Amino acid sequence: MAYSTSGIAGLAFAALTAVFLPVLVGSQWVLIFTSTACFALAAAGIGLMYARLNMVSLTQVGLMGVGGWVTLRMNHGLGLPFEFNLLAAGVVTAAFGMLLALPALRMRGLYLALITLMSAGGIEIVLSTFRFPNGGEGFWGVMPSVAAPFRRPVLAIEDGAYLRYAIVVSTLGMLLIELHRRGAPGRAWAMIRRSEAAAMASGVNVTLYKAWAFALSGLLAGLAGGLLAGSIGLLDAATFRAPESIMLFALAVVGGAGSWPGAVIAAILYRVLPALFNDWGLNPDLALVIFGAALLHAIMTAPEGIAGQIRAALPRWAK
Amino acid sequence: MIELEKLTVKFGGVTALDHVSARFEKPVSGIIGPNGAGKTTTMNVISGFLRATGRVCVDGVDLGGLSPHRRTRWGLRRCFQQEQIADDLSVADNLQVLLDALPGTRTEKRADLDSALDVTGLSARADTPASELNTYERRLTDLARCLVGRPRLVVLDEPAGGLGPSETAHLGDLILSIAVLTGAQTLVIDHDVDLISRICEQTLVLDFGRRIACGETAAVLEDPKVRAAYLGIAEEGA
Amino acid sequence: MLEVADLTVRRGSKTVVSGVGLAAERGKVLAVLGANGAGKSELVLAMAGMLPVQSGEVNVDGRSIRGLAPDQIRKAGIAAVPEGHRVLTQLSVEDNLRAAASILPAGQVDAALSDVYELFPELSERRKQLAGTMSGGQQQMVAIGHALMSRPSFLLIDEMSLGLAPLVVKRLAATVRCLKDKGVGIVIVEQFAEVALSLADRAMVMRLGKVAFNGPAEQLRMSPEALHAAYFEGTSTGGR
Amino acid sequence: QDKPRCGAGNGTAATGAPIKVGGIFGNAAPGDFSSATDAAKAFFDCVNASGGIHGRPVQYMIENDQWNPELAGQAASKLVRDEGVVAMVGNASFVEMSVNAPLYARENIMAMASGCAVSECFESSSIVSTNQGPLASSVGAAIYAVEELGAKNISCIGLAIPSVGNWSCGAVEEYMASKGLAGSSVLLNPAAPDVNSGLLEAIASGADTMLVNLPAGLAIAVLGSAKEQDIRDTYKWISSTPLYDRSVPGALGEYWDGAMFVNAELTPFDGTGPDNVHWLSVMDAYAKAEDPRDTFSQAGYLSAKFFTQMLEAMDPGDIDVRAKVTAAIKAIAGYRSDLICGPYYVGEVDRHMPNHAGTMVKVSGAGFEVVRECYEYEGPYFAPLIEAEKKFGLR
Amino acid sequence: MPAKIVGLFVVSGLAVGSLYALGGIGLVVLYRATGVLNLGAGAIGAFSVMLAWQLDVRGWPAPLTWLAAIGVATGLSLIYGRLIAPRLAWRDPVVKAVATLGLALIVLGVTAFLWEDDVRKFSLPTDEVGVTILGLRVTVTRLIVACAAVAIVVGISLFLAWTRVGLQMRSLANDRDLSALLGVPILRVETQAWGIAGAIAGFTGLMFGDLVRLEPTIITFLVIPCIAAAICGRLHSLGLVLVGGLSIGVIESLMTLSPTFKSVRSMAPFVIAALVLMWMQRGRRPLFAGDQ
Ligand SMILES: Nc1ncnc2c1ncn2[C@@H]1O[C@H](COP(=O)(O)OP(=O)(O)OP(=O)(O)O)[C@@H](O)[C@H]1O
Ligand SMILES: Nc1ncnc2c1ncn2[C@@H]1O[C@H](COP(=O)(O)OP(=O)(O)OP(=O)(O)O)[C@@H](O)[C@H]1O
Ligand SMILES: [Mg+2]
Ligand SMILES: [Mg+2]
Repeated sequence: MAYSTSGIAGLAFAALTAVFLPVLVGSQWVLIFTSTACFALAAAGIGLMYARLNMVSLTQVGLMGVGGWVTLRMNHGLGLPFEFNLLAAGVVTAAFGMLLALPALRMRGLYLALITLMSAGGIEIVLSTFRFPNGGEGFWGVMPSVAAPFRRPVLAIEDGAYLRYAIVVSTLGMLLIELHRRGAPGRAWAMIRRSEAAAMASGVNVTLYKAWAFALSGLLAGLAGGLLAGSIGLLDAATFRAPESIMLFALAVVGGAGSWPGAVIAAILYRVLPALFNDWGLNPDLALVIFGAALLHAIMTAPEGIAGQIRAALPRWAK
Repeated sequence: MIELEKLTVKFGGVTALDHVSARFEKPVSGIIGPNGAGKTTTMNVISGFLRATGRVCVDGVDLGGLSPHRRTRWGLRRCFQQEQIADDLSVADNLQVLLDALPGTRTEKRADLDSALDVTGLSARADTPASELNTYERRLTDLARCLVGRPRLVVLDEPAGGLGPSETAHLGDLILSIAVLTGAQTLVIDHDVDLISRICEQTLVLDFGRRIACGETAAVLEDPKVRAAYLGIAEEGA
Repeated sequence: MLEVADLTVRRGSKTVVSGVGLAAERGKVLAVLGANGAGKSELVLAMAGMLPVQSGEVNVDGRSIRGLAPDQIRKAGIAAVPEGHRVLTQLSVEDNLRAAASILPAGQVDAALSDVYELFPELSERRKQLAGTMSGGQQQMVAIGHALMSRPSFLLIDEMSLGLAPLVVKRLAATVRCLKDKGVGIVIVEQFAEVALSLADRAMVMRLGKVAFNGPAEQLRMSPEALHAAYFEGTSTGGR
Repeated sequence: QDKPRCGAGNGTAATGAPIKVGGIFGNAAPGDFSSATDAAKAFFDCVNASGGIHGRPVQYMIENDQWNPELAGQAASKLVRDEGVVAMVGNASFVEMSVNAPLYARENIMAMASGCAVSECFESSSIVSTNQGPLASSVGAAIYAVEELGAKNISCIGLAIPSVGNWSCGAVEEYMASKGLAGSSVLLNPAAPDVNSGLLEAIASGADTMLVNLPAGLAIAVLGSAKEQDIRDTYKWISSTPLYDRSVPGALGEYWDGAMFVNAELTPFDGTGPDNVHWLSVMDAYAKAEDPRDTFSQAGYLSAKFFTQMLEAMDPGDIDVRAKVTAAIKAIAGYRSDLICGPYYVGEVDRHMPNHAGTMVKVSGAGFEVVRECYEYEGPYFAPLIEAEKKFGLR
Repeated sequence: MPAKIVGLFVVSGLAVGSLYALGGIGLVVLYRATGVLNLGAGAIGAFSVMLAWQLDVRGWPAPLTWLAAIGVATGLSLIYGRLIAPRLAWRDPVVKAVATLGLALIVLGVTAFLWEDDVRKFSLPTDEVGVTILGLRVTVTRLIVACAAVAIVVGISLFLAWTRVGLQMRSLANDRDLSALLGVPILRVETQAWGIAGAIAGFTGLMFGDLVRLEPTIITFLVIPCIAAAICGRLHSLGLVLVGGLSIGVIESLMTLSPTFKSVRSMAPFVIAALVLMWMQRGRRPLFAGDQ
């Protein structure tokens, strides 16, 4: 497999952040960056579907909720180690994403986006009605008192170590995307993006490969949700509302879909920027205005996303 | 041998194909007809993109139940009226997509791909992103895709559309070589009568979804019905 | 008079039309020829206001139309048929044609419509069909119909005969002659020299974005060698 | 100019090394709980201006969780870990407590909250609040309806959130059952446009009394729907504290005048007790004019006041030692104020709800009228609390 | 279940459903005319109803406050339509839709900043008058919503189908570039479309503010269930949007009767929209790039 400059830069970036971030910033920012790593992974899933297949998922944050739910459910229900719970979250969410894909397979463009938005709306209602398991009895596992303890990975009990852990998992997730992109699925996706008819005429099983993209993106969302659950120890339905999914998609476009810097930028805009606003004591309503304006500005002026602009500014890095 | 048996396709009230039957035995055959006669529709039926009543048999195999991508795996190749190559893949990867879906070892596929690029003269452009190709190179890439993976039947929809005379001539030679190189039978739709009469031994003529003639190309083109409906030289015959 | 002077168009980092000049007169047909990738389509799009122009001038009867929005250019009397039979896929054939008559006074639309239907009876049979479901050639007819609907003084047609049956090409050729007689200035952009040259008064050949030949169509019609020299020079695979 | 004085200070502004105290509130659309921390801040400013605690000023740092659990966790991390505050005071949020309770327990820090709204807040060993929350307030309203209005069957219309609606309406049902009466719950999704079918569901339950246990906006929508149906006189109408707000009578309109009974978690905000008067004067002197003077504001003031009182009683040398402060907070017992009906205490227990007695008011004209003075709530939920109070010698 | 109770729930559901329908119709009108699905419509409505409330508190005569609200909504919509939408015109429909989230955030942020969280109520004189249908009292305001929904459906459908500007709007929504080439006066037509859509958004905001509740966040994000109604009409048929919205309302309301489903009845719009989409797409074959 050929090594690209951007790939090496990505690994270097991941290594540097994993090594230095936890020692350089305070514990508040360790948590912020952990969230950022989780959302970067989820945004990478959005970017994968959008850049490779022109398919829009407006339910990615909702799917993170599903992953988080599974992680918490497993954590409180069974005594298994974190890695196992995380993997289960990924797999279940991937299956869930695939299920979503079934009605969506015949759709494109706005319709597809809207059906995913509808599922985001549905997930929001279910999560806010039944809440996340916190160690209670029964299937939903909700009890009124303070949540039972969450078992983080043995290697990453401390917040700093957990940040490193999240960065590593996110990097692995992005490598998984890259692996797909360079192989047969990547070629099949490119063909489907050109036209489904042409893809079929090329012998590509369009249904399978589209469902596969949904599943892969779901897997990443599930992992991201599981990681997020581990960061806080519990989750709240408010994090996974449908508008958040739209927002993460918008930021994935602004960041630059289809490249790792794009996903990282999206997550930074999504989590670090508001945290900064909050830190500066900016009125949250005004922060919303600035955020909305920045979103519009970026969508208008950076068609390739901010990552694309950076790439253009650094010609040496191209490809 | 390609056998079309009583193909009928309806879109709402419009009958795009009306009990069309034909049998193509020559290595390269053509389908011509006025605009909207149902040529593309016929091709869509053969390649499985449209459901029709009737039967499509190739070399004795009934393709009826197969979905388009299975037909491709079986050995059917098609080019669309507007070329459909993926801009974000290189020329070689545009061919590789097809091979990905087929059985075979890596080295076999590589050899297959190289020879297809060689025949079409695209070897030098193998690693060029398709977005940088010009119209003709895009056509050639599309055609090269029909050469890989042991095709049995190749169907081309207006392959010479938008090409200049010399390009058309070159393309005609390439089409003729398909049968020689791969043993596949080829069906060509085009409005360029010169091209059709040069490369197709046999031709089917459609009009308003009905077969109006079928047979030796030269003979068909002399048929007064064809001349009237297609070439617009009715006055001489009448 | 539609005049283009020293027109340069870039796409990304590539100059696709460089320093091209042409003049189309009312009642005359100009054929623009050239191999694949010569920049003919870009020239047409730029004249129609669909592509930004880097430098140069486009004038109609001495008035500059460079930089105007496409609908303004159409208002100035220039109708372009872009390559690739583009139609309003979700609208019926009739709505397609009516939409294209936006600049006509409401009273003249029906007359224009019946002119187009007369030229393309195929369309008249399918007024209610969605344009996106038409066959390739039928869409090309709609696209040409679009341009005719606005009763232009200058008509630019890119790849006029693409995908059309010989019968229809003949009909179109007759229409072009008729329009020419009515005083419309026509620019036909073609790969395929034969039809265009048979109609044209003047011809221009483009190669790699530049003008390689400009003169009476006669000259090329008479001497295939001259045509070949201007046109097919280079490789048969077209590109660079 | 005679500004109010707070704490035991000597009247000159405090100068020593600051005592770091944290507070987290939630403010983002659609709700703003910042009045609790605003009041606590006003009180601490007053303390600092009045001489501080043992001569040292309080450095009160507040963070907004914007109803986002991640932000809540980050805010707590910043205050507790990075800033090293000795205690949290005045917290008011829907999410902060559930997220941070484990952290507070791990870091051995106490949160003297003022705006608890979810069950986790009351059922934690390291959080204690001056307000009552939806459970106590709803039960309080139900008790009033049963005892004074003759309610036999109460339908509790709550939020479809397990730790809020199910929890609090569940306690109302339990209370009704304990009295041999009927009770049921109707749960509404917070964002649902359709409150009418919720109301119809409550009607279909056969209730004679409607207990509106919702945030004010949603509650007003439900009551608007009831007005549309003109069913004011068919049922008895009671509500938990959210409707005890100065803007509510105006928003409800004349229709509900005299027909809506609301439970107040603290004593009425226009009361004449010394603490109530002092609260208002501190707010006037140290808070912004537009900061609301509402129940949460009272609760924030009260938490800050009790915290100050507790620190003043501590050995000055121990004030910077978080464990000592935590121990001292846990030792609080029997603090009193006219803002709350009962004694305030903390104790080493794993649920805290010192405030479980309230007042009942009725919408009257443009304001409220007290219909029942301080009364203590009863019911199965409060039994263990009363048990604990006996142990602490408070009864 | 006694028929009377079911009747109550059906009428109540129709009342809510007409709100979904009204919201959905507003979205579809703009979509059909410009190809933009405006997620900011709710926020614009929220701002305008807050403004109407504020002016009412200031003592303005009621009809003037309504006019001001609708006028401001039209203005906001026009600002976006003139300044921002054209610069995104060449992007995917999805990106255009998502960009309007930026509009929603800006307008919501400003609204929330100007009107701090407080208890408010907006009411119209028509709230006081009502008729009883199947045992449920229905105020005239609700009847106005239903009638307005029908009137807009009929009016806009006729407008799009029969007028020149209507045709130009449809052509624009289908392919903006080509329309420009064909001589459709893009800016003028788009301005008209955004203006009409803004006025509808303002009216919808007033109705939501009265009948749902006067909370900007709630009104802003009601746009999502309204999209469900829009989907039922394939973002195209206004009549079906109306039917879809009403059906969603009724089904959601009737779900209250089931102990199992009542807690998740708010899912009704999403589930129904997904089912409708699936049904619409049944047996559909993949097409070429660019086809919707
Ligand atoms: N989805 C559809 N709905 C209605 N009519 C259709 C549809 N698809 C095709 N048709 C009609 O079927 C007829 C046959 O179309 P087809 O594309 O096969 O023509 P063609 O012979 O390929 O013509 P051309 O040479 O112009 O490409 C045309 O009249 C066309 O309008
Ligand atoms: N979007 C684009 N970005 C960059 N280059 C482009 C783009 N579109 C076209 N080109 C290049 O511009 C050049 C001129 O193309 P154009 O389509 O005008 O040629 P043409 O003479 O019309 O040829 P054809 O007969 O194939 O239509 C070609 O080399 C083409 O590769
Ligand atoms: Mg065809
Ligand atoms: Mg061209």
